Amino acid sequence: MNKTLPTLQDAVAGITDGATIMIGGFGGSGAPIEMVHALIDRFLQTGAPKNLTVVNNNAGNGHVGLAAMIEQGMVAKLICSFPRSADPRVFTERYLAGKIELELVPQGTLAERIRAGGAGIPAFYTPASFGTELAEGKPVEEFDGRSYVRERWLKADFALVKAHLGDTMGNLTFNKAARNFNPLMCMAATTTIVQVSQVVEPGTIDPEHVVTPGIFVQAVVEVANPAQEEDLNRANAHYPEVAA
Amino acid sequence: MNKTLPTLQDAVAGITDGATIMIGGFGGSGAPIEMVHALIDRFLQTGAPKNLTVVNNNAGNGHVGLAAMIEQGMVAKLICSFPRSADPRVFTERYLAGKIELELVPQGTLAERIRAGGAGIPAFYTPASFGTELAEGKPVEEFDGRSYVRERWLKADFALVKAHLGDTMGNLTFNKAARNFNPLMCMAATTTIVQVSQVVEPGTIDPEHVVTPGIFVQAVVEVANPAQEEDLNRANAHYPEVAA
Amino acid sequence: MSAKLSATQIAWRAAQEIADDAYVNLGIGLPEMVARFQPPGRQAIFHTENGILGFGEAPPAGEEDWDLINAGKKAVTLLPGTAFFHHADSFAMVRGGHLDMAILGAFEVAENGDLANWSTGPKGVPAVGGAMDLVHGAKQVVVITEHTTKDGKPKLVKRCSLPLTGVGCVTRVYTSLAVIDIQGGRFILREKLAAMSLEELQAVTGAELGVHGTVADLVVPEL
Amino acid sequence: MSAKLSATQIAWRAAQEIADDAYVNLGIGLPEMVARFQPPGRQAIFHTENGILGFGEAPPAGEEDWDLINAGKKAVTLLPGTAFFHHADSFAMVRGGHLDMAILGAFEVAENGDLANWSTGPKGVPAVGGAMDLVHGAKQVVVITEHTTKDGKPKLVKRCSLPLTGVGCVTRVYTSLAVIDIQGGRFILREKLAAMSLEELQAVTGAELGVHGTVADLVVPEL
Repeated sequence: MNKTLPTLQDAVAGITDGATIMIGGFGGSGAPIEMVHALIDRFLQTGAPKNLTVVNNNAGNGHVGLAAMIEQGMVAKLICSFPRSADPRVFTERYLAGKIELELVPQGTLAERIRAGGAGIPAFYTPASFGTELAEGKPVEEFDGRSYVRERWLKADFALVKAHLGDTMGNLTFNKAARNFNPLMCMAATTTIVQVSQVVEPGTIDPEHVVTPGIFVQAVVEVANPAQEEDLNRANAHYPEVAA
Repeated sequence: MNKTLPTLQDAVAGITDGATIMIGGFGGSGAPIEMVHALIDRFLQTGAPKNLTVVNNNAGNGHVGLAAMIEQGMVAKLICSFPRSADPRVFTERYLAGKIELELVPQGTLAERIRAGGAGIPAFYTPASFGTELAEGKPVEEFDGRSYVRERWLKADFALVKAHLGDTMGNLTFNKAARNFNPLMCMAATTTIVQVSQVVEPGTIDPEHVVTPGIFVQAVVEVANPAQEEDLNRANAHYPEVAA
Repeated sequence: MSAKLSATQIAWRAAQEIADDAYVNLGIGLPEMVARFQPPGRQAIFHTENGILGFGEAPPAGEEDWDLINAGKKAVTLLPGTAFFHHADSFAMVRGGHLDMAILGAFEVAENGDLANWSTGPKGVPAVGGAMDLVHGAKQVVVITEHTTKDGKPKLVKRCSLPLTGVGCVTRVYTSLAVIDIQGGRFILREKLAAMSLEELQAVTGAELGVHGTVADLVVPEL
Repeated sequence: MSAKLSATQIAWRAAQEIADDAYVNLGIGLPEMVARFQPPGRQAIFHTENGILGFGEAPPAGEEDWDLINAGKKAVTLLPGTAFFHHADSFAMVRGGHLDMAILGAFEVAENGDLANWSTGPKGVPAVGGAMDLVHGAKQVVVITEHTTKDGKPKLVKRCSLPLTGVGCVTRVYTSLAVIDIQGGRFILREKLAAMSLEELQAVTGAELGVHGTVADLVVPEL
């Protein structure tokens, strides 16, 4: 078994127009920026993929990563909890102009919906959003005297995930709080593609320390020294690069 | 912060008559035998606790651990998935005599109900048991053309759990497949009491390798060389010891 | 070859259908045996409900680690790439459709795909384990079983008489006499022992055996 | 002392109520400041939605690790006993009632405990984050806020006019002028600035301030 792919181009080659894509990360931490940029490259060269639905906690920051994808017009709909950041202008402008759809989901509900998608739980009840406008149209039920809102699972065609170590069987570890949504998204997508800082042989990761078992991963690609979105934004980077 | 207790007697001192107790383990692996035996000691000395509801995957094996608790008549009801073992006679005889109540739950549903209890999810839908007698009386609903059964969370007053390392803040690791239900039960009980093979200082366990964060743990007690139920049963052990 | 396959031979036959790199859960008992008979060059990754993916075969007697066991509580070993996880993650793999195949035993299998394998009725102690989750989770649910009960009654039936494990979940059955698919609510015979006529096989089967195209000989080595 | 507490002073006051060893989530912005002002000898364990329990304060500028951040995307540090976990486990801690306290900001708090802190209405971009989970999970939900808006309107009101974050969830409010409990659908005044009369405070509060027993002086150091 060898799930590794040689290049980022190979990793994103199968993503189709209209797909639902989960993109890992919380802000920049755990965001697979290089893979997202490879997807932008493909779009600029071929016009595909476009009309995407993206699931992410946020809506991008500055002009790199997810923000750059939105800026290129690849994203038709965003499912997220917090479309604000230090520099959210790319999303904000398109949203206020009616050019991108937003489904706002409380953060814990977003995480649980993704886990439910991965765990074969089609619906669950949560107290979050009860009595608020984010619960409008959703079934409500009382259990033990408290009211709860019913939420549906969330699945995706693809998950683009950033991990730390990945072995050739797809077993993964993550770096600190860059874990966040990444292990959940691995579970919830038909095809999970992971950029790792280092590909290692099976057995290198202690079986006790595997965070995402390989069964949830379809492809692994090495990006040896991944950029941090925060550093790119502090340097006022744009993707693709713009003339100064 | 120091959650350690000096003795097993201290660890089980607060468990009350009629309590619901989750006991970790899958068969003998991960079963907190020494803590269960301390609870039996207390019952033999004081007559309490009795009339307990126990949640465990199984129903004990031989005459040690959970089987010994059942043999002493401490358990009024068992919630489990698989009340069979190499030597299930203690449970079987009491069950067939109508002396112990059984709630049989599919294993994945049992795990998910416990996780739901810990995660504040009062109910969820699962395909497991649909169309079977274990779904009788439970709400059924169709999602995306498939039928699912609604299941409720499972919580407990106490969880008795076995871990490998535990720091004084309650952060835990487990040993191999002895992990099983233990991390879930830590989440789902009001009071989680953990026997660990070794108590260590905070910082000893790499934050990346913590399986159960301390927030889910109320008390930690060291049992340096815990017995394996399988070894005890191969030696035909009884608890308390019986004259040969 | 004797008049029917041994349990070991049934396990061997089922093992030939497991793809290389497939994620597979083997039920307690007879299905556990399947792991031994993977064809050369193929290596499935075995899952056990109690929280291991990618374990290896049993250790020599005396070298067991009782914290390293399978769902049948038998000792197993580590392989490179093994992972441990808790029960909720384990059943997320099952229920979430991540397993390619589950191989289960059966009391009865019906032509509509219903499976009964957990309870012989109100007498005795019921025990379900993970079977009700496995039948709804794995991409392919396969049964291996004797073709008939010890007293000669069909285990492949029109409708199950015993309490169900799952509804319409089984797609293939490997028995001591035949290999049978379940399609469109019918048994479709794929392979049978050469020494047995279709009529003889039908006589010990509780529902009609359809035939689509050729029926191959069920050929299994002596084991 | 000036006519009202500074944001820092509100944070200081709230910090005095955090018990030693308490598990606490601090909302983005002003609540994050609370961590600095724990009384000597007390050490709460701070939780952040993005998967850290037990982190320490900000590192010096230039020493940030951008994979070690809090929910406000600010860099934090490790302490002995820190643990990392994924978002579903993080919100299991929140929703499952494992946190002792959540400290949140507010646009409006109503006397029935309703909180509005995520949306100022249909204009602009809505952003909710983890607030709707936190208000239903933590054992105690506390708000820290200016007593009035920038243009002098009450933030403590009879009923919220802005979209709700949660229904009947807030039990205590620390403002720039007072400390107020919410009990039985009413504001109960516990502390107020000594320089302010009850009538003056009532005049800038949008619902009746009940008094049970004595009202203490709200005393906060210069910071």
